[in-house]
Amino acid sequence: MSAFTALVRRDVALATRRGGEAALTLGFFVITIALFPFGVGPDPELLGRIAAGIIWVTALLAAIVSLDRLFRQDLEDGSLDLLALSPMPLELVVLAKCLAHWLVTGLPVTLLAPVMGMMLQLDPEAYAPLIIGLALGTPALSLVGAIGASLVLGARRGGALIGLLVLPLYIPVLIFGISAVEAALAGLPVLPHILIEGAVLVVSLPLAAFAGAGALRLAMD
Amino acid sequence: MDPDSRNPALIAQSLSCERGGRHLFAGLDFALAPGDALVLRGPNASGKSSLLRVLAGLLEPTEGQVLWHGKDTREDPADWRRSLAFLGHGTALKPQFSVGDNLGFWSRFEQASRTPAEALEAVGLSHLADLPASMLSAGQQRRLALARLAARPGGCWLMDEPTVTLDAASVEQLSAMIAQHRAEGGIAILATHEDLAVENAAVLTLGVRS
Amino acid sequence: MPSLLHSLASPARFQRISAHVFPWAAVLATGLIGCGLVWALVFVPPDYQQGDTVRVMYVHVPAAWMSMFCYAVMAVLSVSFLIWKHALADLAARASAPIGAAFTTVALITGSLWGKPTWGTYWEWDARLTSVLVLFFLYLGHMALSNAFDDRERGGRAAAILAVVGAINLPIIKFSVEWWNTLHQPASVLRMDGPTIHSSMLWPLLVMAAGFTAFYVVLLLIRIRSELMARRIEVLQRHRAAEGA
Amino acid sequence: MAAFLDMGGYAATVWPSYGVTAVILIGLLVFSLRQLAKRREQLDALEAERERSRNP
Repeated sequence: MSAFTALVRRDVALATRRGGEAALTLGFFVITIALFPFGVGPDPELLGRIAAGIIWVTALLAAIVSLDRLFRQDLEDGSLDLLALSPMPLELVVLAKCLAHWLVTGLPVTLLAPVMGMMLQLDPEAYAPLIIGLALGTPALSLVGAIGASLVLGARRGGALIGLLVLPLYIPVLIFGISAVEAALAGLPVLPHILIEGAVLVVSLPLAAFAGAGALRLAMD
Repeated sequence: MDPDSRNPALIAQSLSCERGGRHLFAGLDFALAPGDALVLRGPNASGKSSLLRVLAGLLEPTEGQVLWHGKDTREDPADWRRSLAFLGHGTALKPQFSVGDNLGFWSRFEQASRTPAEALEAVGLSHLADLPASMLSAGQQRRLALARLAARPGGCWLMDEPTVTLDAASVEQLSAMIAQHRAEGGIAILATHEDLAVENAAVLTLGVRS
Repeated sequence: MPSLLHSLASPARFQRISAHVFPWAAVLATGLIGCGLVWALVFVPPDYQQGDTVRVMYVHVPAAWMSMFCYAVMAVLSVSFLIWKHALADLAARASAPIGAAFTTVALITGSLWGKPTWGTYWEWDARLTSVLVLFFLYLGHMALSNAFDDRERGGRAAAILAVVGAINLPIIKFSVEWWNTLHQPASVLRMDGPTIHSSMLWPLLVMAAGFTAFYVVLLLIRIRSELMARRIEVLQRHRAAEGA
Repeated sequence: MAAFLDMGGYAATVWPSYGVTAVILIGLLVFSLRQLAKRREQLDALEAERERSRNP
């Protein structure tokens, strides 16, 4: 397992260096959310009603913008060949890279969500389901996103394609994340929604591992 | 030199490769025992890189198989991958990391038996260990990539144009490195245009297309 | 040379089968759709609730069925291509995607036109419409990915992986959209599937659906032939480039 | 006939639906056939070129 942790640590270190992905993605997340009050007006009641939706949709977009470089650099500098030739299965390489991607994008987004919620006048009832939902949903975003990122390797206009491929597949993650918040606001039980969000994460684990590894093998061929 | 009499470790059997509807090579057979070296020669696009990638297991051969200590490297790749060190066109370096960190990652990831410090010593880069890799010249970056192989003695080195961008002194250093690797029972297979001094190496010339 | 023969074997068989099937499919498609059109537009009585708008059903519903059928075919072809590396499966999957996208577009537009008199709006975020919209996006992604590579075969293989991932996701997407829709309780619910459908309406619908299926086969055969030629063109162009070098 | 065209007052719903269906499906058919013809032409030219280069 030490090869796995070595890879996760390298990718996190790369993303958190000066000019790395992590800060840029978080900046994108915060700025995009700050645009909404300009777009729909500063009315606290309106903002409060759509706050959870804004945060979730922006979290989806933040996951997308950082995906293009998930495998591309490793492909271009030859690292991917070496990752594929290690005794560790390529499926685990994909999962390690997804974990690193989540640690530098999904996790900070989840941690920042309460602050953003406060700025958008989110209902106090909604904080817990929003954050738990994000904690379960954002890893699924990294995993499903990795499938898209690996499929477009070597494609023309790869970066622009990722969004088209991945966003439709993100819809369930978004829906169950939001429905947890809606249930809390309506005074209904939240747990079923959270459990389904967890199930989506569980399904996306093997899906990303196998589809991602298959697409990477294709890209190196 | 009759490799079969010395218990070959790596055997290629009737390897064929086809890329984009074009036959690169067909029916290649060779066997290499510990300490052997094989030099691949041939013009550009003759399939040297593809052969190395087929041997490594990155590319599927159209026909044939590669055996490592009697095991098919496609069906049972674990032993082969533990013994294999691959140097492709890319240097697999991250410019943001220091020289030492770059090598350190690959050493941990590939579970190298030599320490990064020893490997840097072998390619003469010890004094630059704390510099960012982006500051290195192309030749120095290539040497750093070679240090990754130096950290993993004893197995099989697959090297694609290892001398590219190297100066004369570094080429000599590489010759010595390969010689030592072979003396320790390693196998080296390299594709190269130039005349890198590799003593007693078998030569395979590709590029005679049918 | 043997590998060249091998690669020609299945396309040659396809050409033979296609030559037999194509005329039948063409005749069936023309006959059934012609028949269905007259039946649906002239002989079917207006619905007691929806009046003549119900006639939209005879193009909308078969198109919606075909949009899902096409994706299912693509997914099966992609799986067989990924597992057994059957080259023709790849071509057929690529050839299917634009047809599926066309049927999906028809379903969306006719659904929207039908929505105006029944729901009072062109677009309702109804569970069905929404999941068909997502299906449309999946088709777009598949087409974009399969054409995004300089090497056609690379594009085909990437698109095959995407088609399988999409197929695994489709039930989850459909379920989630329905869940989301019930959670939000749409304002106007006048379901077209309310009363069980009368046989005077069912028969022309089935005739139309059969006609659409035959039309799908016609289009598919044309497009597979076209894909085969495109592949052959690429091989010949590569040869010429290699000889020129 | 006028009553038929009027579609019980829903002409604006029924006829565009059938029209759009026809345009899209026949459009794809025509597009596919033209693409096929174009590729056949290109393929014939390439094959002829190959024949010429083989037996000059």
